[in-house]
Amino acid sequence: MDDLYRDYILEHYRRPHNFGVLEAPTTSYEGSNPLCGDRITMMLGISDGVVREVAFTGRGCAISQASASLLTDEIKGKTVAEVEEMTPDDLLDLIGIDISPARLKCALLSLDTVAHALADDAAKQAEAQGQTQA
Amino acid sequence: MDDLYRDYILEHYRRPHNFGVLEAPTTSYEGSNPLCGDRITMMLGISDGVVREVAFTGRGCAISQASASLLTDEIKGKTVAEVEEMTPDDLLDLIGIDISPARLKCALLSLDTVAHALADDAAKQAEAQGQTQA
Amino acid sequence: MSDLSTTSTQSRPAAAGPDLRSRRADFPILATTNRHGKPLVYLDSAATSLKPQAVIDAADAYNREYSSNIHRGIYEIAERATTAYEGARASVAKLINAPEPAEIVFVRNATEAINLVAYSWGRRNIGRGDSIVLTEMEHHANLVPWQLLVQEKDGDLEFVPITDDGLLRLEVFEVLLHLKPKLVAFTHVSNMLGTVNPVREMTEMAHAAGALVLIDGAQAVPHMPVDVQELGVDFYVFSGHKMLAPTGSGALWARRELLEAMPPFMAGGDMIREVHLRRSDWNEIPWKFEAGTPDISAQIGMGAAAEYLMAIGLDAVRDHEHEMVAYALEVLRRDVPGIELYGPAADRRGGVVSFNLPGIHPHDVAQILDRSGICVRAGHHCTMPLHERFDLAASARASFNVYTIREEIDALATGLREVARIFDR
Amino acid sequence: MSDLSTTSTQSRPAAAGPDLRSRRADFPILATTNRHGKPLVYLDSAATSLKPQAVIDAADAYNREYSSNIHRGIYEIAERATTAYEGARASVAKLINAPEPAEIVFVRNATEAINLVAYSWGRRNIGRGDSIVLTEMEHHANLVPWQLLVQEKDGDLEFVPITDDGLLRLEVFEVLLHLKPKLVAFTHVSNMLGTVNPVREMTEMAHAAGALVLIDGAQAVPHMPVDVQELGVDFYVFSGHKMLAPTGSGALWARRELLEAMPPFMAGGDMIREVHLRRSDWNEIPWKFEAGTPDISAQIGMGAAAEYLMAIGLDAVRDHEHEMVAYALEVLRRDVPGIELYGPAADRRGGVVSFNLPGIHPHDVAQILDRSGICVRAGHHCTMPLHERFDLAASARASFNVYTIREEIDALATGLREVARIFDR
Ligand SMILES: Cc1ncc(COP(=O)(O)O)c(C=O)c1O
Ligand SMILES: Cc1ncc(COP(=O)(O)O)c(C=O)c1O
Repeated sequence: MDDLYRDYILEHYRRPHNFGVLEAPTTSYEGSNPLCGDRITMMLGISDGVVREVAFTGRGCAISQASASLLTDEIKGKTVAEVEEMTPDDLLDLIGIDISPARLKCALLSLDTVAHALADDAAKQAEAQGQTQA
Repeated sequence: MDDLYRDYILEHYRRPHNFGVLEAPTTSYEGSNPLCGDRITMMLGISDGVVREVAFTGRGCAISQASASLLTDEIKGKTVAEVEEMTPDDLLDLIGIDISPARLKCALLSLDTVAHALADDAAKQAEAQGQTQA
Repeated sequence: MSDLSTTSTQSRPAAAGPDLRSRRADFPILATTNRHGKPLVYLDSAATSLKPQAVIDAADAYNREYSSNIHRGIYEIAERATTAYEGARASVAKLINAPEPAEIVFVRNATEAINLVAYSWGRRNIGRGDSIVLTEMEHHANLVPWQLLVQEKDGDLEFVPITDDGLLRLEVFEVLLHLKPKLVAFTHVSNMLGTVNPVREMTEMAHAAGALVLIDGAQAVPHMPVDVQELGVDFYVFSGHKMLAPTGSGALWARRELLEAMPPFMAGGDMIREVHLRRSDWNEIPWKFEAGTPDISAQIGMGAAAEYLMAIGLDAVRDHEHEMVAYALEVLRRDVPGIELYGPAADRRGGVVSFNLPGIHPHDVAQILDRSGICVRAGHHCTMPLHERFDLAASARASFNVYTIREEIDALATGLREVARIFDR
Repeated sequence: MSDLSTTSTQSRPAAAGPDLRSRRADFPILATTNRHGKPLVYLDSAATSLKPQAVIDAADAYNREYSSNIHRGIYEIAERATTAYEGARASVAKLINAPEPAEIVFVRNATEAINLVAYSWGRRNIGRGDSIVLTEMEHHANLVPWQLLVQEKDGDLEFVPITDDGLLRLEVFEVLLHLKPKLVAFTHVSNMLGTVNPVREMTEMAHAAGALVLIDGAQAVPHMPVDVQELGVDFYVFSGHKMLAPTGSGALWARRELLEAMPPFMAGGDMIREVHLRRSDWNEIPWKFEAGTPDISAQIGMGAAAEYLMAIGLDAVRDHEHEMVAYALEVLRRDVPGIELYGPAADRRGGVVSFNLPGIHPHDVAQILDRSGICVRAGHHCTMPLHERFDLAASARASFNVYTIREEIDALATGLREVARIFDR
């Protein structure tokens, strides 16, 4: 039995944490991996530079779903800056199993989607600030 | 010593028979083999359906020039119908050496050029006849 | 291994006979094992086939004994290379009963063949408002080149829809033909559903409507007798690497008149007759379409593969794969609870079975099967619109070839039960 | 064999040392003999190179051990194939010091690479009246695609002429740049004259005039250090089969921004991100340009060839070939009465020597040399306009590679004297 389908991964897949929708997210993003049909929507509630709330929906393989479950647990309560600093390796450590190259995209889709959501948020704020200053 | 450069082939190459120009050919054609730069102009003097005179000019490898020399000897005095019936194999027999596939085009350029010259002539006559009838 | 032989129902395939056993010995890769010491159970032949020793040797001999460029060399090894390369063309022509080898253009793969036709024939013959009829089950290779073409030329694409069983709806095809399409292009065998399409019948319909017909034979040529003259089509394309030949080999067949009328696709050495600084003219077919140094070793391998298949006999190949497909459909349906199988019944399909286990992503299915050395494909198999049609994000696919045996299908069924067990824990 | 070693003048090359001897043992074909029992004297490396065991083994291992399709397979051998294929890309990138492997697009050969740029970049960027500057010494591969492009787009071609020594006339190039060409495309090393062109200097001139620069590196990459960053060019193309790799392999390098802005060339599987029935979008570079199943085994072989060359060291390769060329020019001029040699002096050329014997067609020269196992090319070497420039119908060409030794050049000189003797009888 190899590492990939450990019980806790399957557990996260079957009953993912933070699965659902936020009523009024500050930012949200739908990431997808067209080659495998994986799709994840990440919703974040940010205030004072801290990720207060996080939820996701989507469909995909056990790896992508478990990864999203673990990642959302991890970032809740962190500052935006801390989340932005997370690397793929950090996420892989969190998942704690060996991911083969062919599955890397599945494993990293959640982080990639969070990064996009944060970038959107940053862009929105920069624009808002620009307008205030103008 | 293999067959290709027998003395008589080289002899035909060095002193080709029928090399030169006809003053008033009934038909002539310039054939070429762009891949090797071989070029042959065949000039025929035809009357009463017989090839009375033949000459050629051109440049090219020993095979193509010797082939033209041998072929022009062969067709002089033959009827047009007889010449038209000549096949590549007939010419190869005439040359009498083994030609490798890569050199076939060299060996057959002369016959090909004669065939074109005869076809041109036939077309001219058909046209002339058409005009007479009209 | 086969715990099924005693319970087998109406179709009771014979165990792999001595012929098949010795045939498997022709494929060196079948003697390998994976990182867990499990023997290879290769069920991904629709993606690319394994290569028999005869093919490997043919390509190897070129590299070891007569590596040289073709067509222009006046020395022994170059003449040998030219003879071998043109001999391969003759073998490939024979495989599909092309009227003459000169109608076979060697290309990298089926994809290049279709692009060649789209660029060369298509850009000259498709104009504003002209339509091309495809089907909903096309591989991206027989879809995206036509999208680019009609975008450039302001033409239209129309699609023959399919039934839930994965069969083309010919009554809709009939209606689409009223649009007087210039071209009808479709796959001989679907690489996802396995459907064998009625090429001859559809070609007659298309011709009656004035359209030319291009067939994507990537999944047909290695698996059944293909006779382009009997089918009556205009263009037929296929890949070498799916028919036991090396990667880098493939062929376009088209009728001489078409090829002669088509302008060149790629330009360069060998495809020309005369070149001047500002204009050139072209070589005869097929060389007009083979610019530059071709993949000599791979095409020689493709010739050897064609000979290998013809030596088995394409009817025998077809029968064997039909037996495998019928067996797989039976075993999987019976032994893997809840499995969803796509595509038509065994007698209308080639050696392809796509499926899903409910609630389990095919990536996970493939990954778990891999532990046991079982190779299946998971994804959209380059047929995204077809997956959309069935509202599937992806599917898993097992596909067969001359070397496939029942024990491998048994192993797949066992493996799938294990997948379900892991996910049910 | 070398009856010349005692009479050698200023450049006295050392006999083939132990390194070179053992290197020759890497090439199995060098142990073969022809129909007359003569050992192979292969002097046609500019047409295609011989293949070392390491390259043959790399391609073979794929066929024997992990034959499978890449990029989409979630099983052991498919992952191994993907890793090997992408690893080959990294090796090829390193060979020419490309900033990143993603800028290397794998193609069949240099010809396809140039056609790719002509179709994709060219059709988008060349319009009516735009000009492209080429040279009189281009191989047909770097001429005919541009003819087709300017015919379609109503653009113009201009040509840098050459001196009688076979050098580009840079003062005319300077003038042509006043036309503000969109592209300057020329060969790094001429495959007929051997001329090594001043790529860096000409690129600076072209860039100053606002043109992009494409270099045909088919005769450069296997023979000398090539650093695309140092050269400063925009596109660089080369063929695998001329650099010890299998036929079917080749590469286009271009700067990321260019590749990203370019539309796809061929369309199909793997080059897409999402496909719908009527529209699609594209994968990232380099895969956007690699439609369909690539020539996996050949490209893996190309990676092995790049590693093989880097292990020798490209400076050492260049030195060796320079020595061979200098030796050949010296020996042929001295020992073959009346020989006409084309091209510049040894210090401005790559491993190519073209020549004619007065009054003897090069076909006859090649054919007679073949008896002695000596392979040279005869014809126009896909450079018809260059032959017209020198008013030649054809020429014979000897060309070298890492395995060439002085004894082979001696054999050529002896063979040429024999040719003259036969024709003089
Ligand atoms: C300078 C040059 N460019 C391009 C080519 C074309 O190479 P390929 O036939 O591999 O595409 C060649 C080889 O003949 C060459 O010498
Ligand atoms: C039906 C069909 N057409 C075309 C292709 C494309 O083949 P290739 O990648 O060899 O060009 C495939 C293979 O994936 C296929 O299954």
